[in-house]
Amino acid sequence: MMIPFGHALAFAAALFILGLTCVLLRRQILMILIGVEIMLNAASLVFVAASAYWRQVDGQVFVILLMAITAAEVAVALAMVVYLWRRKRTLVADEFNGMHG
Amino acid sequence: MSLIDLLALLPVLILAFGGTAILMVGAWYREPRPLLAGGIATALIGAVAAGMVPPPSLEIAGLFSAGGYARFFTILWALLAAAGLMVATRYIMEKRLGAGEYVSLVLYAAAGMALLSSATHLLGLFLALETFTLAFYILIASNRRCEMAAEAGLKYLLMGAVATGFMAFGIALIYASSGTLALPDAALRMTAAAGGLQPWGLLGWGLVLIAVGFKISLAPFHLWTPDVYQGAPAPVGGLLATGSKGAVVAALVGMLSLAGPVWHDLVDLLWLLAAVTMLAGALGALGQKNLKRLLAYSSVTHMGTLLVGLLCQNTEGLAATTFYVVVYAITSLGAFAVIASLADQRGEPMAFDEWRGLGYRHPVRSAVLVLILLSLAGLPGTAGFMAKFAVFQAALQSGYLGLVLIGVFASVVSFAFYLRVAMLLFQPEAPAVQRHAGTAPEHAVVAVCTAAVLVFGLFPGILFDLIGRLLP
Amino acid sequence: MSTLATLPQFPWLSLLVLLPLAGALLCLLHSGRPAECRALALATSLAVFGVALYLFIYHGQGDGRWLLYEDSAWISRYGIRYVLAMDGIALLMVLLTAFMQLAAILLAWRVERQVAGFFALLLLLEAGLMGIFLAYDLVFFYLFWEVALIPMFFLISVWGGANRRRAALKFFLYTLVGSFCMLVAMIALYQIHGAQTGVYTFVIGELLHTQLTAAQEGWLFAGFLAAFIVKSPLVPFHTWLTDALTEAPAAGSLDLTGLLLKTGIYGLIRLAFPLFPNATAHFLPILGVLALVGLFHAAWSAYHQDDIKRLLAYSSISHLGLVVLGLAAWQLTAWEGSLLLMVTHGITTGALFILVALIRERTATRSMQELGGLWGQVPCLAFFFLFFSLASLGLPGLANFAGEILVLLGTFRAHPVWAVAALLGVVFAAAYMLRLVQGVIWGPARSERTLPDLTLREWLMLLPMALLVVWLGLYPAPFLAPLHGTVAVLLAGGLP
Amino acid sequence: MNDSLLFLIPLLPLFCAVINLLFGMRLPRLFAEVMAVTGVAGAFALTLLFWGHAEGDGSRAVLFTWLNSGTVDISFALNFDRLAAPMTLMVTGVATLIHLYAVGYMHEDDDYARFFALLNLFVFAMLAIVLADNLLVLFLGWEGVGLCSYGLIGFWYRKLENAKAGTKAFLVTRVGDVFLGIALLWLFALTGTLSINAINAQAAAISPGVVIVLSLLLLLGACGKSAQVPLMTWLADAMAGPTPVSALIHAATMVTAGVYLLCRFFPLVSLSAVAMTAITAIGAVTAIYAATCAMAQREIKRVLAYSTMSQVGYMFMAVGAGTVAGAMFHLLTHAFFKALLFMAAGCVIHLAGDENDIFKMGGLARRGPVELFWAFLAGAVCLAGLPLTGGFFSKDGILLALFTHPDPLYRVFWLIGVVTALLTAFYTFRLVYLVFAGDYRGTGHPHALPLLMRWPLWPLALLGLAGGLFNLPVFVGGGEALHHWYGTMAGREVAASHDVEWMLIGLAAAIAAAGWLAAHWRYRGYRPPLENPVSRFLLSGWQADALVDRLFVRPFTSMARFCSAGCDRALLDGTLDGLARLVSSWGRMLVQLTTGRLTTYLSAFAWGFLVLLGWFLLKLVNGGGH
Amino acid sequence: MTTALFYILGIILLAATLMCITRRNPVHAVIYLVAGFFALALMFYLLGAPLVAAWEVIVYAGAIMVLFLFIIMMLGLAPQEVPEGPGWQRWLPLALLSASLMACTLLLILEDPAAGQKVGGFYLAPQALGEALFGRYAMAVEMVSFQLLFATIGAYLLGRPLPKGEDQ
Repeated sequence: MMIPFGHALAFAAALFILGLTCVLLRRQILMILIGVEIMLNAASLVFVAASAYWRQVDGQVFVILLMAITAAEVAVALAMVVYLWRRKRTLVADEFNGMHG
Repeated sequence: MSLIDLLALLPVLILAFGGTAILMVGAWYREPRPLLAGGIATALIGAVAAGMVPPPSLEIAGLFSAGGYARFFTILWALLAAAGLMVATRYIMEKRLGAGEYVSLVLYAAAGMALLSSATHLLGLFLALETFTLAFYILIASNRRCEMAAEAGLKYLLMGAVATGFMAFGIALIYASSGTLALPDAALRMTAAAGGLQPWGLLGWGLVLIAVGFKISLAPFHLWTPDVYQGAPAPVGGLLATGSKGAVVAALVGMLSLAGPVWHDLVDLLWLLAAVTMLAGALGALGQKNLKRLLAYSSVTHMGTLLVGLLCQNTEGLAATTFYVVVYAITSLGAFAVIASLADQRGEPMAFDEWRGLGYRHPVRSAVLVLILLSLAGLPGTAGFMAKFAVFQAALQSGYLGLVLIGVFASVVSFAFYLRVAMLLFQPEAPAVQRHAGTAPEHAVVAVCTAAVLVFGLFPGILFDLIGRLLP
Repeated sequence: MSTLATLPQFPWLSLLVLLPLAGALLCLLHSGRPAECRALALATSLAVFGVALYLFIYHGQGDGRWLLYEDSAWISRYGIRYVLAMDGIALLMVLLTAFMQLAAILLAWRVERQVAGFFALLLLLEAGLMGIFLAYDLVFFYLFWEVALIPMFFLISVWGGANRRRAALKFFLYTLVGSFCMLVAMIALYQIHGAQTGVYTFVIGELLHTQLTAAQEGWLFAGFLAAFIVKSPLVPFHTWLTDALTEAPAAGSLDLTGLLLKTGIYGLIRLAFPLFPNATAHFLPILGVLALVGLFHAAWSAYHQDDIKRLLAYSSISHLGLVVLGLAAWQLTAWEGSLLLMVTHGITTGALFILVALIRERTATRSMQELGGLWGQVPCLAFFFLFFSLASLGLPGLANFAGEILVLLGTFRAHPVWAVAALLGVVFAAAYMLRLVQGVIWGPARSERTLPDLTLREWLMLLPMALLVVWLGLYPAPFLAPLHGTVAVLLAGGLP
Repeated sequence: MNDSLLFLIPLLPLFCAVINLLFGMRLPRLFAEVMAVTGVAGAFALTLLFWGHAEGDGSRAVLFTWLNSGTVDISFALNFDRLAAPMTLMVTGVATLIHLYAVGYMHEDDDYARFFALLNLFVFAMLAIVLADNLLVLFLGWEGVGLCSYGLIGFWYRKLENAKAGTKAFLVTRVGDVFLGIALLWLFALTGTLSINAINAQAAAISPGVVIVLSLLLLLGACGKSAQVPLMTWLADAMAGPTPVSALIHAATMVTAGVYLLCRFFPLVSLSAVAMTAITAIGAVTAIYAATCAMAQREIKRVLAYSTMSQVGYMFMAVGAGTVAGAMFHLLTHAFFKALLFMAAGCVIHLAGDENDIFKMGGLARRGPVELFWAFLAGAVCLAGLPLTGGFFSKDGILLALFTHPDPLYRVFWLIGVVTALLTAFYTFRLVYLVFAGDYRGTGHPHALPLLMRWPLWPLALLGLAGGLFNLPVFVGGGEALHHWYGTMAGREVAASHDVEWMLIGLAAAIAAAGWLAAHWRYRGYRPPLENPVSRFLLSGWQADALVDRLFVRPFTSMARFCSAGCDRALLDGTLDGLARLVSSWGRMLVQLTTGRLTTYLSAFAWGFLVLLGWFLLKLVNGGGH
Repeated sequence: MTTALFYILGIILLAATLMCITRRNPVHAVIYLVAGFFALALMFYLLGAPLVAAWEVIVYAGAIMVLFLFIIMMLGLAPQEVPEGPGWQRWLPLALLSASLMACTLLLILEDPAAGQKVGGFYLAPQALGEALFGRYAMAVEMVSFQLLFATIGAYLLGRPLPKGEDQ
């Protein structure tokens, strides 16, 4: 397989934008988190493509570690989701607006 | 990972393993005092280790530096962690939080901050950043009895997650354009136009900047700051305001010193960010009626000013920024320590109404708070002034007159809101209710911060000389 | 300077700054015991006054060089040095500060609330003022310049009148804007000088010889001017003062009008003029016109006031207009007159503010509508009020006249029209001062109840001032003597 | 004898004033009274003692340096010369009598210490003017008399009108002082000295145009103190003060300061014909103006006040006509008889039960001690210029000088002088008739007249009537003693043929008689005052107060309102408040972004990213990727 | 052939993601995303990263997304009743963003010679990756392990049930 590097980046950029769209448009905390996952995967795609482009191992290493970190973060995030659900019985992000100004 | 690396990493290892050990002990032994004492001791030992044990190499595993600069910040954050724990003692005991978990998280965050300040590799940077951010996610929301804490935790977490997304994508782009994650190379290869992918790399730097901007709350990524400061308990807020921001700035300073020319392309963007940030913070604080929110906005202004120092691509600027970070960290911690020391069953005093006339009940701490606020504002004779002076000096030297003028305007506005609080404290009409008398550790932290504010204000040479020798 | 600097000498100047500072700290340490605080503050200010007097008597004569000079390293990274220097002008201001501070502390005797804080702030203010008058390094100067604001801010905002918070903030922010302009200009000058000579320093004496282009000089001068004009205050930058003076507690008003305002003019003399001679030359005509406008504007405004404190505030502005006019004339006699007038104005207006405070204590009002007939009720107080009012309106033989006539004589030589216009202002001064006197001490008594006349403490405040007013009016030579050399050197475009 | 002892003359009253001021109320009343009289009488005695010092070029005494700065070197210095000596003698002498009178007058007033202190201080200030060696010392006295008149006019301060009258006097005279001040500054700039003699010596070197302006400035300064047109409005109101004050300040001494000033600077002033004409014109206008006003006044002291203005006008005319001796002669005689008149008027008011209105008096010759009537009459005939009185000779000398002046314009002034003399005689006798003739029309109860209020009248009456002897013209057998005493300072030699002199003297006598007859015809029997527009106009002093009010006071107050309320409050404070509001409204707008809703915060990320991309695009398009 | 496959997979990825972010039912969204991640894993494989591809399936699709699913099920989240009616204010930045990012990408691809360089033909054996991970990057792995430890603690602290009587 041989594809221009730019095309891989274009896919990644599109994916990133989709993830960002999800973050911005959705109001439910879980969906916002899913949007973040999409963004992270876009980053992974760039890393892997660049790794291939530069013929290096570093990019792939970064992806592996990124996955692990994401896992850790998701664990905490989901625990937080459960905690919030218990408190307020809602996961709509904008409902948590006790402080402002 | 060789033995040399481990030795060089010793202070961080002490913090991380000490934290883990206290976590383990805490699982069986729930008495908070010894755990806290252990935590404080660990942090202090870490600081001592960083100061006393010379690193066998200047580099750790290609990811982090173990040079003087890194060590300096390691000491600073370790001390900060110790101070944070001292301030948190009463809070933990009164709220019956798990001391083991809390202590270990703080130590773990300190380790992360120390690593971040010494990162020389984008992977190290990313990991260290994630490390202490994760700890803060938990710490902020750790008081599960508090509605606001939960909200603050959620806001910080979601924003943080999105920032992580930006960060990862940005680093990926940098990597794509330069083919390396090691910092000097990553920056250098871009200017050398290796492969001509420079623009992607620039975009990557921009994205990293957004993520960093979130962490140190640059406008317009600062919106979470007041909410989180308000919601988070003061001991955590203190760490968040000082360590988490300071470490990121320290990392930026490190990166900048390693990655000189690439920032050249980002100058106008940084200029804009700095200007907007200074203004947004100062103006936002004007209408506040809550001290913690006010401190949040003030931190925004300060970060903008810091950015001005960073913009100056010379050692003057770097030294000024470093000085500023240290001073800001100390001062800010002092402010939060005062707030924490006044907390009682009714919670922390936050709304202005609760502060009105407090100077008549607690004159010493009120006076200290006034001093700290004035230092934040930049009154000559306090450390805050020397910091601002250094930054403005560097900025003028680099020709950023516009930024300096904006900074001056922001400073004037800042004086307005700091002084309003200062006045409030000594208004005679409605004497405030008695608050908590504070404990010895809290007083100690407040005293040390006050002393530092004065000493660094009157004799800044001590710190400047140190920084001058440490700068990479 | 070189010989003086090398000689080991007792650090008198540091003592002047540090004594009040130490007094302030001691006051804070005795915060629970008001009586001790009062005694401490009085003792401190007496000691400072003693030192100042000693310096006046034993070090007061000079040929325009520094009378005393202290220099040691401070922040070497930025070339900031700990330099305290005293010439004739500084000596006079130091003496005035020490003297007025005594009166202020006596005046503050009756403060009930947070006594320790009040006295500590007063002493801190004194330290700041001493620093302003003595510091000879730009950053060091700036330090005191700002530090002096803080105690005044708190004096107003905590112990002041009904609108105190607003007035305090206005006072602080207004002057702050000016100060920041000065700070930026200072740093710029530092860098220009450093780039030229390779010597990065903030010591004023070294910066005198910086080569500046016309544009640079203009901008930097403007920066310094911003600070000093606001502080002076020249019209139209004066509205902070009327509010601040009106709202400040008695001792605060005394210090504000007697001392703090002088710092602006002192700054002009000490920093702005010597550092930027060419820009100064261009600016002097504008300064003169501004001063005249201020003189008249303030005199008119004063005539319209009902609150006697506000009236006095305007009268201060008007008088300072004359002081600035003398400076703008750039003439030896006029300068010495201006400097003398600064001192005499400090004493006379200060005394009037004291009297207003005493009247307020007794009658609980400051409105001319509600006052009157005090001569019949408190004759001694009323006499002093009349006396200082007359001094203030420039009656020959009393203090202000000596300064005013020197200013006018000097100014007439350089700018006859200015002097003539300023003379007209003298009538205006009589108009508002006499209106004040008429409203306060003449006329029928407004209340039946008997008011207490002056107490011993109040006599102690007023009598020395009155004697000094007569002395300065009839024989100002001892106070002019230290000025001759210094002013001549300054006018020649240099500093020792 | 040491010249420095001359300082005792002014310092003695000053010392007594200070003592009275500080301790007067704590010591016995007698002490204060003795102190006050001693101060002035002592000065009088000293003047006599030092008389010899005035001969020749006079004596100069320096006490100590007052101001020294650069070229300025001004000392407290006295100059006791031939111009100053008689004036000093007159001031101290008349003042002594007035002080004695005042002791009697004030014997029921409790605030005597302040009164005597001010009185003494006043004498001191007047002496400072008279004896001043330099302009600054003169200025000290100049302002000093202003201050003392302020304090004395408003002495009964509980009535606000009195205090206001004092303020008015101070302010209006201060306007004159400004002109004097300008002259002072200018003279110093021109000559480098303030010494009066030195200035006079250098006067010829000053360019003529400048001399004119300087002389006019001095004239205006003199107008202020001497209550000449246009700065005359304060004098009539100044009668609010106690009568001894009126006698001292507004008859004998203070108002003459202006004349004295012009005489002092005669060598300078006389260099300019224009200035001399202006002085004469001012004097003439004032003389006739005040005389007309005096005809319609109803209060006894106001009549006298206007007559003072009128007589001082004569003195100005004399200076203008070039005869210093003539001016000083009239000054002296006028001082005697006017002090007499005021003091007698004080007695009259006492007798009338504190009634000022002459239309509510009448018949006082029989009501009171008869010598009072004679004393008053003595003053009146002097004022009216009946032949052989002091006033007659001095006034005649002035008219002669005017008549003989080479400039034809002076004939007009002479005519005015003659007409004024007629009016003077008329209103003087109007006063006499209304006060003393007929039946008592008032309701007040007479106060007893203490002895001290009565006998000081006699020396003055004597001096007034015989005052002519001081300077009796040659053609009636006199020696022109005063003229010779002044020597070179006497001004122009008035030369006229004896025929002209006799003609003028006859005219003067006829005019005085005519005035008397007119008054006799009109006021022999009591008639109520006229109520017509003309008399109202004259009563109000030609509406001068209203004019000043409209021209100066109202613009001043409205300017004050504009500056304070309009400029400071509305414009400057308004701008500042507006700025503050603007900034805080920006703050509010920014804070509104912090909605507390996560979606807002997240979209801030998006906006930031957008800016980044925009910047990036710009860079791409501009730099082609680099 | 594989080149075409790459583009097909890419389009599947984008389509699946688009479906994911527009689903109102979170369960559906997660399922779509899992599908997308499978496609992504294959793309990784094509780019010569077999181990990463495997991890993508195992960790991302297999663990993380399942965790999401688990939470959704556990909390019994119904499809959102409130229709997500984003106003134009929320669309505007997005539209602008997408447009400008795409513009950037296009510009780069068209203008930048480096972006036109081919990638592919690179294969990184899992062994090499493993050696890098536990060799040069051992320290990073350790850090991540700490991260996971503390994440566990955090999850425990936050996730355990609220104390009695304090859950509202």
